[in-house]
Amino acid sequence: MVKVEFLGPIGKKPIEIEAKTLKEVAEILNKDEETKKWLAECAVAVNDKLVSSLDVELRDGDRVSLLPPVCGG
Amino acid sequence: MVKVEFLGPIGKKPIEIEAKTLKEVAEILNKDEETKKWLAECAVAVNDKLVSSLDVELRDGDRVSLLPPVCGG
Amino acid sequence: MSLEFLEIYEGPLDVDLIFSRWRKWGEDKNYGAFITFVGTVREEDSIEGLSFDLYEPILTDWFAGWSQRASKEGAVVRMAHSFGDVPLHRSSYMAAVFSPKRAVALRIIEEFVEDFKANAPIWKYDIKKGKRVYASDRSHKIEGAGILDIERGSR
Amino acid sequence: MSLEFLEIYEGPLDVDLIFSRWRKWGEDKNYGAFITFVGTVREEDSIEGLSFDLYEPILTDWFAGWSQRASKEGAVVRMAHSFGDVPLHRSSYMAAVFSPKRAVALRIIEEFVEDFKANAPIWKYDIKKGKRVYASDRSHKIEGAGILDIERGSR
Repeated sequence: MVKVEFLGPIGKKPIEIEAKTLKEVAEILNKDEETKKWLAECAVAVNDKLVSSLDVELRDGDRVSLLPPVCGG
Repeated sequence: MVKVEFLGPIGKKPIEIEAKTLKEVAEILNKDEETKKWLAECAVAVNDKLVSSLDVELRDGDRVSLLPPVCGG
Repeated sequence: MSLEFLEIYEGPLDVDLIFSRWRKWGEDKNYGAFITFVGTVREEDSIEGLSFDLYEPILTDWFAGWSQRASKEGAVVRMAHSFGDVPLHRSSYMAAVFSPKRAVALRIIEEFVEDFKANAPIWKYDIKKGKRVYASDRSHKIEGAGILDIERGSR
Repeated sequence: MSLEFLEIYEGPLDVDLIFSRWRKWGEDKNYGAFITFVGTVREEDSIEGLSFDLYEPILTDWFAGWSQRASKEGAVVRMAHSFGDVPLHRSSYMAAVFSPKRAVALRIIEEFVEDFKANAPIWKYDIKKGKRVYASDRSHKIEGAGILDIERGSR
């Protein structure tokens, strides 16, 4: 199982899903209408490291975080 | 009479000279060996306004100030 | 790089206290130039304040990267940021650069603050009628955003 | 432009006090960005401190020009400087920019400090063995310097 966290204003509780790669996570998230609208906006981290491609293998217990547009300061 | 002030590190007391233009002031200051060595380095103000040319007429009581290289901060 | 140089507080910053502490530290370390940036909540658009979420693990990484970058030029960066609510005219963000000489510090403060605005994982909300409203119009996609959007990506 | 925004002190600046006063002023005026630059005497070249002369009438004019320039962009500049002796690790110079938003403030602080270094009528001396030694190697000719040097000029 992989944990998916939705940070900041997405305002959605974490979910646990079965996925072997980040691409599979993307496929699953695209099926949820509420989540889908955020996907074009969000950066993605795996275990707190930002990633730039979907070609990332995931292991049991990995955490995937979605980071929507930021505005600190 | 025109007053000539030597600011900062020049360390010379003000002098009073007869001069009708800034050019005449320059001619007089060039005769003094001690002062002369500063002239290439100094900016010049007449009555506390910086000037960029010697074509400045002077009146009785005007003040000419020599400003050597600066380093604030 | 010292992680103590990234400070996170609930609610508004005590700007004077943080400034004074940073100043003393910089004097002891013999830095000649000390620049601070303070971001304060402006009264505008009838907001009652701002509120912030931040994600500490990635913020820490982002900050660690900047510490390294600054140290290569003999400089040090420090930062403080709020989470939760910050009222009008109070401050939510402080950044500082220390360096032996001014030119490096003046350059780094600008780059640091701009990159902070673009990439630090912090989310801003206006407080209006007691409620948090995500400041989406002022927010910026983090570099590399959008990879999960496979439908749009494959169009 | 307010001439009260140029502050001149004998001896080292009370940095925390000046900072706190400026900060409060900026909060009351609803500025969102407040940047300060602090210049501190470094221990180097076995100096015992620095000493400064300044020429207030022309410094005031120079500062007034900057105030006008900043106000055209909705910003305010403030400054404090010492004359006389300033010991090691104490500060002789503070500059600040206030503006509604950060980008203007970040740009102006750099331009202001650089122009200050190049043109403000202030002279710096190292204090070595209790004596003032003019810091000629670190000093810059003011723009337009040299017009009195008619012999060299006519070569």
